[in-house]
Amino acid sequence: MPDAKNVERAVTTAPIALKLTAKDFKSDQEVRWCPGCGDYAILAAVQAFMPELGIPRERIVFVSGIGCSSRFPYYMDTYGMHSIHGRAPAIATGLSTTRPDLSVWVVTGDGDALSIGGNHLIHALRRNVNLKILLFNNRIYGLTKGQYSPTSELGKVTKSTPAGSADSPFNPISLALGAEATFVARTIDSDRKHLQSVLRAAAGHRGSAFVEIYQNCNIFNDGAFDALKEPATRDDFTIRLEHGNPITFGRNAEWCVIHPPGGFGLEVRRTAEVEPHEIVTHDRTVAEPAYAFALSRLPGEDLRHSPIGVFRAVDRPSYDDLVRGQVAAARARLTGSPEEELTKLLNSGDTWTIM
Amino acid sequence: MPDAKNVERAVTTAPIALKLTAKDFKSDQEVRWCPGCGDYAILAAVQAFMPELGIPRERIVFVSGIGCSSRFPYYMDTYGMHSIHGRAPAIATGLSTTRPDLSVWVVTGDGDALSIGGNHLIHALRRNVNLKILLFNNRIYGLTKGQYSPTSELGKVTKSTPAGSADSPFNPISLALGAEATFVARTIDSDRKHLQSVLRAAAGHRGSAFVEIYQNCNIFNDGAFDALKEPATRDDFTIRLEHGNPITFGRNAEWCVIHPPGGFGLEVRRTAEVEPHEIVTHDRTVAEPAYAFALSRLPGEDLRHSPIGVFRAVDRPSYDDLVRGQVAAARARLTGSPEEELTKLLNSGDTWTIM
Amino acid sequence: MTKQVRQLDRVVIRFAGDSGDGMQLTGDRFTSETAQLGNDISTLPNFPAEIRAPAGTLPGVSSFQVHFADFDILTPGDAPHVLVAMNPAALKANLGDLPRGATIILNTDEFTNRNLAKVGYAANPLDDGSLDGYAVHPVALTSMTVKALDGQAISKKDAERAKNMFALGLLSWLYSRPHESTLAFLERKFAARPELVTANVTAFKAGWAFGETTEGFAVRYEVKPARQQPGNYRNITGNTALALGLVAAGVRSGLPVFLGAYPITPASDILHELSKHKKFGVTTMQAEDEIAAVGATLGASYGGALGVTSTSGPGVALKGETISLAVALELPLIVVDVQRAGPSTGMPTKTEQADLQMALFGRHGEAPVAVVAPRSPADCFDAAIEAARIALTYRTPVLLLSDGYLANGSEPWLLPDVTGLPDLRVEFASEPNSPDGFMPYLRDPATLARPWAIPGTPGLEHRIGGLEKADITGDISYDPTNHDFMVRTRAARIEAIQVPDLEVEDPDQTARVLVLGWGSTYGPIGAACRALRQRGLPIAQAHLRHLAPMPRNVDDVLRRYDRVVIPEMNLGQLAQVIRARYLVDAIAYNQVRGLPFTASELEFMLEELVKNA
Amino acid sequence: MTKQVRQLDRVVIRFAGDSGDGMQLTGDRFTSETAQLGNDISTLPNFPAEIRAPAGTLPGVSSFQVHFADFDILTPGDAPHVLVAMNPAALKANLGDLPRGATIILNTDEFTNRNLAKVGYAANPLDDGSLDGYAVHPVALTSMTVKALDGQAISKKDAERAKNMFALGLLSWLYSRPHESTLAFLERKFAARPELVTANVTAFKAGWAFGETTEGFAVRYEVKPARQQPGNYRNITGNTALALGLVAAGVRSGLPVFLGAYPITPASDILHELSKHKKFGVTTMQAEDEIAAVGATLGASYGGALGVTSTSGPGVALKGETISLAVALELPLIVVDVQRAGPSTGMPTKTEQADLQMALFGRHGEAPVAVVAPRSPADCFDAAIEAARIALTYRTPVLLLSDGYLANGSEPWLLPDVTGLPDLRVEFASEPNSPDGFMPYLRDPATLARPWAIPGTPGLEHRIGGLEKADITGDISYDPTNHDFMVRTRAARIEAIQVPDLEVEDPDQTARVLVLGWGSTYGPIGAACRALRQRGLPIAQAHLRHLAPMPRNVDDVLRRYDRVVIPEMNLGQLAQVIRARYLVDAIAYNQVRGLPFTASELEFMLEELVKNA
Ligand SMILES: Cc1ncc(C[n+]2csc(CCOP(=O)(O)OP(=O)(O)O)c2C)c(N)n1
Ligand SMILES: Cc1ncc(C[n+]2csc(CCOP(=O)(O)OP(=O)(O)O)c2C)c(N)n1
Ligand code: SF4
Ligand code: SF4
Ligand SMILES: [Mg+2]
Ligand SMILES: [Mg+2]
Repeated sequence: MPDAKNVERAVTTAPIALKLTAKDFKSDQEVRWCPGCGDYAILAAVQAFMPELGIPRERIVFVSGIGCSSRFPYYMDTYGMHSIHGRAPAIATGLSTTRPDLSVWVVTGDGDALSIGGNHLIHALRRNVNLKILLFNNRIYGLTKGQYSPTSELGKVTKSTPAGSADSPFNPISLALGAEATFVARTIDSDRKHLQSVLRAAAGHRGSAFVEIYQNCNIFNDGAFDALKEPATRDDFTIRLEHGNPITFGRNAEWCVIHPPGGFGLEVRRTAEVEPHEIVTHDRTVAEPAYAFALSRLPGEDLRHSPIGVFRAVDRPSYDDLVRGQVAAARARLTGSPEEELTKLLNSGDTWTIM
Repeated sequence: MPDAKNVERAVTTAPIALKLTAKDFKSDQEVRWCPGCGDYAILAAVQAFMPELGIPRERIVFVSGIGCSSRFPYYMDTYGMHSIHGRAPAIATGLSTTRPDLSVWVVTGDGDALSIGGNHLIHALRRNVNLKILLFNNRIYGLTKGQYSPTSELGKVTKSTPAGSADSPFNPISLALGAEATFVARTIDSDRKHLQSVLRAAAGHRGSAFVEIYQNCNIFNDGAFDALKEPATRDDFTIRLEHGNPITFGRNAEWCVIHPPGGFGLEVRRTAEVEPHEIVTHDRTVAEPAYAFALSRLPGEDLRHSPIGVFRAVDRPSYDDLVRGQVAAARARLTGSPEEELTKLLNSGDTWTIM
Repeated sequence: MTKQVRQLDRVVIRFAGDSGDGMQLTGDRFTSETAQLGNDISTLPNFPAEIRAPAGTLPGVSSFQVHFADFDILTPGDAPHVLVAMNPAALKANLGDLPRGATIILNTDEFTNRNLAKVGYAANPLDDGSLDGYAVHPVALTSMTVKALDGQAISKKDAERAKNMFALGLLSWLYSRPHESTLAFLERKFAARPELVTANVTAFKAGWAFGETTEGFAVRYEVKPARQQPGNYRNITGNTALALGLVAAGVRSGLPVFLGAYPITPASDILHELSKHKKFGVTTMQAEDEIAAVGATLGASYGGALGVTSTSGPGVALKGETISLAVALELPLIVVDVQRAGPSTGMPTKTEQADLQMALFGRHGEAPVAVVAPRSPADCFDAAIEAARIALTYRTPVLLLSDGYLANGSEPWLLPDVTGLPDLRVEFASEPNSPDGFMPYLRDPATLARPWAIPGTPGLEHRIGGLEKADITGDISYDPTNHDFMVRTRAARIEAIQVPDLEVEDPDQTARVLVLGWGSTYGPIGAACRALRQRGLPIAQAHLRHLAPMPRNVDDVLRRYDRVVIPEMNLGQLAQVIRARYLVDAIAYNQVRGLPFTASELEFMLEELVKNA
Repeated sequence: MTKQVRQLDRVVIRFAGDSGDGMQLTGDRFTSETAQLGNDISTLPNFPAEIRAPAGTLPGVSSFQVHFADFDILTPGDAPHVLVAMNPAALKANLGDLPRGATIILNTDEFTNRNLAKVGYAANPLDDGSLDGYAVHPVALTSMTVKALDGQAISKKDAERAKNMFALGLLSWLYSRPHESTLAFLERKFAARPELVTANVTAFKAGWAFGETTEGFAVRYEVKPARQQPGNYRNITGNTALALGLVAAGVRSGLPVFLGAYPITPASDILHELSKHKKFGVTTMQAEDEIAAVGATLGASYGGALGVTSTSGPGVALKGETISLAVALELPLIVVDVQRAGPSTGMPTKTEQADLQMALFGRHGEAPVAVVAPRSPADCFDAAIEAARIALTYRTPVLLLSDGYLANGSEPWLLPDVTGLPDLRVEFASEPNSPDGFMPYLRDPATLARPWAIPGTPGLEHRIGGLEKADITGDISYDPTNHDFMVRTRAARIEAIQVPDLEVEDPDQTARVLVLGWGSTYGPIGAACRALRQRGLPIAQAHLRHLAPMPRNVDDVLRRYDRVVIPEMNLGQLAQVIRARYLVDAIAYNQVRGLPFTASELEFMLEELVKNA
């Protein structure tokens, strides 16, 4: 729709030689997370990644909901909207559908995206709208000071659940896959390089890219992801998915993932104990989401065997592309000026004339 | 919570010898669906099934949202609430949590459950609340006269999408599995025996039982499931899942489902071309949801290879049982009368006395 | 046989039958023929909530009322002069509305024992004398249609279904309607099945011929064209007019239109209609729910589209939180509420005006918005453009309050000259507006609107959100004085909207009683006032298009009259606002029946007031 | 050294520091010590929206104000007599509120160049004379604390953190507070880490000793106990009182309490508090959103529980559609709205009264509910019980409007005798109520309530829903007359609720001006009225607990006075209702600053009115 004359007048569409740096993406607002919050690392990683996009700042929009994580847009010197709790995917859908020239990013939290915003999230994924959705999962409600969230483990003792929570958590990756997501990935706040590699893949995906970022809330849920960060456990607990490579992990690749014949799903084995060809070679383009789904079920409650990286990245027409295609096709049939066509439209059907 | 004196006074809890028939479940309200609507068949099947529950009518509650399907409660001579669009799972959760003596059923449509009510549905499944959720999927909005729904096929031409819909549908079974559902099944309006077998399994499940019922809307989406009903295609298109049996189908079991080694997910093959041991034996109790998920991906857009029956039925503590357990444990610690305990509570903390 | 022709000045006909009998179509066609003739018209469809209630039952009755006259009329008529009843249910459901002496045309084929029993008729009303006092015409519509189609290559079912065209032919003859357009219409409608064209045309002609030949109809009527403003006309429903108004607003603003909507009766047709007009750059999105619909719309507005979300009361209730965000963001947003009878699901196919207070006050915090209401089906076009003007000029949410009666009712519409429609062009911000850079909350002093700086504009990168913002900079602010200022500024912004003065119709300037209304009550109030004036009783009428802000002269107008009465299809919602604002002891006259007021009941009520004033 | 002891009648102290400095705890403890002494107290916490804003910044400042007196007080005080400022940010953020002559106790250790620069102090206010005119006490709180803990087995960080206890010790000494309860509290709080008990106790004692020995503090103060009603007291915040009121309502009704809630500031603590009281049969559910929360609650009500949902404005905006369903279903439902500054996200930690109109009118259709508001923190207990009484007796949704000021503010609460609390028992329907069977909408003629027939009751199986229902039978009905009747009956049901008359405080009966208020403005209005009366200016005060229905005598009360003024923390929402209903030219006096009114500004405003009346 950017062809409306007015929009054009305000918006540059000519590509510009860009020489942007991370600093260009820092807004003048003081960052206000708790000292030590994982959000800082994510912010820094995103700001440093942005120049890679090669998109001028004015064509980038961050839309967020409400939560600590959702303060993110204020700190990015791009366009941004800090909207209301849970609704960012819906708002971003309207923006993305009408403005193909923009790069639209959603920043959300586990409560924002999966509790109040669950419906908008799954519908955005189903529609495959051109959005990059970054879900900062700290497995807790930060902003409202520490209630459990839909990703908190069963039995979690929080302010609202002094006797322990009674509901099993969502697995955000499984949920996204169940909702027909075309791009699904996971990364960690503390691993900037990995985080950026995932952002890169997400940015390159046409359609909805869903990225779960494990984020430490050092105030209300400190250490939630330590098992994936501590040297003692890190290597044995984290599975780094790499497209085209066999899935092995551990300091010396002593673990691997296989697809046991006759079994259901995927399993972790000692590399030494299986034939090399049995090891699953990671392919994020597998059409069948059952593969990525099986991957998503690998981790146990202690996070042991958590895959990170891109689980799935497949092509499917995006909602906004299709919708704009329909509009464009209809507009191509426009013969006169809009005013003339409008006159025709108003005068269509059974009309009569009074002299 | 049924121990509150007042509740007890009104409610019978003693088991009664029941001699109920389908007729006992017919209310005095005139049924008002379009002649030929699949809802009639479902209603009749449910009414005929109810006596099997062995539960007196007053302990059965049907809660629905809004839609043609959601008129269901009016026709059942049980307790019932025709609530608002999409919210039945939430309402039923509150009821089920406070009233373990009731058998609570949710009736919903594809729009009601998956469009406006998507969030409540996935959260009810995640929580595993004791609810039987019957989703009448006609892949269309009936009551509002024929707009597409989240289960309508891509490109669907309807009143709201004259150029064809631009969003890929949900697969309700996949979505439910992605949302951690413990019981997931599918059945068809026209197959009363099968429908009742699924209801039976659902009723026997402790926790949320999610049942998708393919339902024909002969006015706005006639024949949507004909491929599973017409003699010409029926047998080759429908996979009847039977716990403990190898998955074969076709008039002469000429088709089967295998789990190809090295492949991702499940595939359909000619029975004659595979070794019998390669054929997957259906096990609804597999802990790993990846199996049921893979099953859910078998059908193509033309419904070819649609499994019906119970995909998954596993045990997991239900939210309401856990919550009631917490309340009961706390009540057990109650030493005095409620009034005495309340006095203690009010007088706790730093108090002082003015003479 | 030449029949006598009698002149009438106005006629009200109600077509009633089973949902499957095609009464809406029949009524539509009759209306169209009538419009061609130049009569003034007003229509009122009435259909069941069920998609297809069981055939032959009372809840399954569907009807269509059309009022046409040789003068300018304002309502679809209080009581039908003619009832066409296709079955016993239709008779039973509608008889109560008929005045004695009215004409009843009955399809005798359907008056079987079984059908009579279905609706609780102990005896056949054709025989038991209960219809004495009406001019009853028993006609074997079904069997005559089937006979007329004998030999044609169609099924019995299709033949029987053509009976509505037989009835239409008969009525068209009876009221001397031109029938060319109907024949053309049938060609178009059944283009894919030529055998049905033939069948329906045959049935229509058979009905016409039946009227001409039978002795039962001795008199034929004529209603002369009304003296109407010259120009091109078409008959239009409120929902269609509203949708076209939005298309026009898109054209006149040069902005893409984005409609985010979730289907709901009686608003869905706005979504349906707009989804046909993609060539005007209109994008429609059926969202997952009403919250997503308004959210996506707000996102589109943020991006520079003319954002519209359409729904009915339950949907507006869900959108409140997001509308409140739009108030804070100060972005254009049109929220269309096609009101229906509430509370809760209420009576979805019935009309009501009970969402006014929700529109004005139904959000948390001080979250003022503009509120606009159309007064007639065709007026929905202008009201939509007016809503767009306010939203775009003042960067504010606007609630546009239509209702079920306007939505489905129709009237002739004098087609506007497109180039004469308001110019709605807006300027997006394109460069910094202060020496310190871009200030997203630095306002235009005339409109108090903030700049609309859409993403994509270089150099104006900024962040907005729902937290309280500092004046001018738009930065987050918890400063008490700033908050107080911003709350008052948002209220002032709405009050500052320029709206035309309230017009009063008080021909002799002698009235002491003023009837004040808003929305769809315009027709019946107007008709009642005319009737009173014709009887020499002076009365003044004023009708509010703008509920927020109110026109500046309302206070003056109210004080000119001894008594102010406000008829509403609610429990007095406008009356509450008027009383609070102007401390005028306005009388609330309320009916909440899911139906428009009838002119006669208003006339009766007003007469008392005028006489006692 | 014996210090001079001076008697004061009241003191207002504000503790201010960084969010990490433990100011809320310090204030709480000081309050508790003060309460023990029998002073009357009122407190006002004030914390940033951020969880932990960057240390040392203005947005990171957290404060706690306590007002205590030897007489009965109504507000936390307009301006502090004493400011304890733990860092430059705390000084800068609060100095504006101090009257000249006030005492300032500063933590000099934090007045480093870096910290000064952080908040934009060009020069050190300790040196530049800008604090002349205040009684400044520079104290090296951090380093003295660390020195006092020298040798203890704790980290430097923990030692530094104990500085708030040093400050508390100093202040406790200064105002002669009993400190046993604080020492006991520290034992409890740090039970798991005995080294911290020792450290904090040492710090507290060091602060006390510092006061006693240092020359800087020459005078020590005493505030005598207030003359209060005899009985047991505790200090309580509004949120805790409200939660306990709901527990009490559960006990007194014999019903299980179900709270469905989604966390939101400033309402979350109600969920937190109630989740601790499972032993009373209280079930709490953190739902996926506010709609699910009210939905689950309505489901629980349907099943026979006392259903409560608690939230703030944005949450109520989302619940409207379900509340409208509850209106149609006529089931008991309590909706607690702890109001905060809006619109949209607004200023979540700040108070406001701008949700009144939403509570009254914020739903589609005519959907009337009862509305109740507490007037002080402790009064939240009684208001919750009153809301339960209305909900249970009249089978209706009740909106209970608290606000952020009441929620977090505290005051001494005279503990009620449990057996004297209202008897809230209800009778569920247990058998058919008519010869034709069970009629779910056959009403009790006294209350207009319909029977509450909960699932599980044999023989009463029935269906309810959001479609319009026929009177008596509850069957779906589209009958126009029935709808009109039901709409009016639902309105009448609310109007029929028995509520106590509005009480007027007009000691000499000579006042000509009435101040009418509702909710948390009670304190400042009351304090202002008292001050005026003390100065011989007569004024009447009335405070509405029931906003819907209004007490029957409101009209009478209003007409007794020449002028009625309504101060509100909104733009005049109650004023609008009063003007519309009673046609009284009530003056709206409004401030929307996210803060309670100060008594002095109200006194000033009222003085003008009284003098000109
Ligand atoms: C409608 C509404 N309901 C509730 C809230 C309160 N609220 C704000 S953020 C939040 C949850 C935050 O959790 P999450 O999304 O996980 O973000 P985090 O703070 O952990 O980054 C809640 C409940 C709100 N702002 N609006
Ligand atoms: C809040 C709200 N939005 C929209 C509607 C209108 N509405 C009623 S039913 C329905 C969808 C029905 O579709 P589905 O759930 O598939 O049920 P079906 O009629 O097909 O059985 C809609 C959109 C409503 N009643 N309430
Ligand atoms: S509360 Fe947790 S998530 Fe929020 S800013 Fe602090 S550390 Fe980060
Ligand atoms: S519209 Fe479709 S779903 Fe609804 S009652 Fe008719 S046939 Fe059934
Ligand atoms: Mg979180
Ligand atoms: Mg459907």
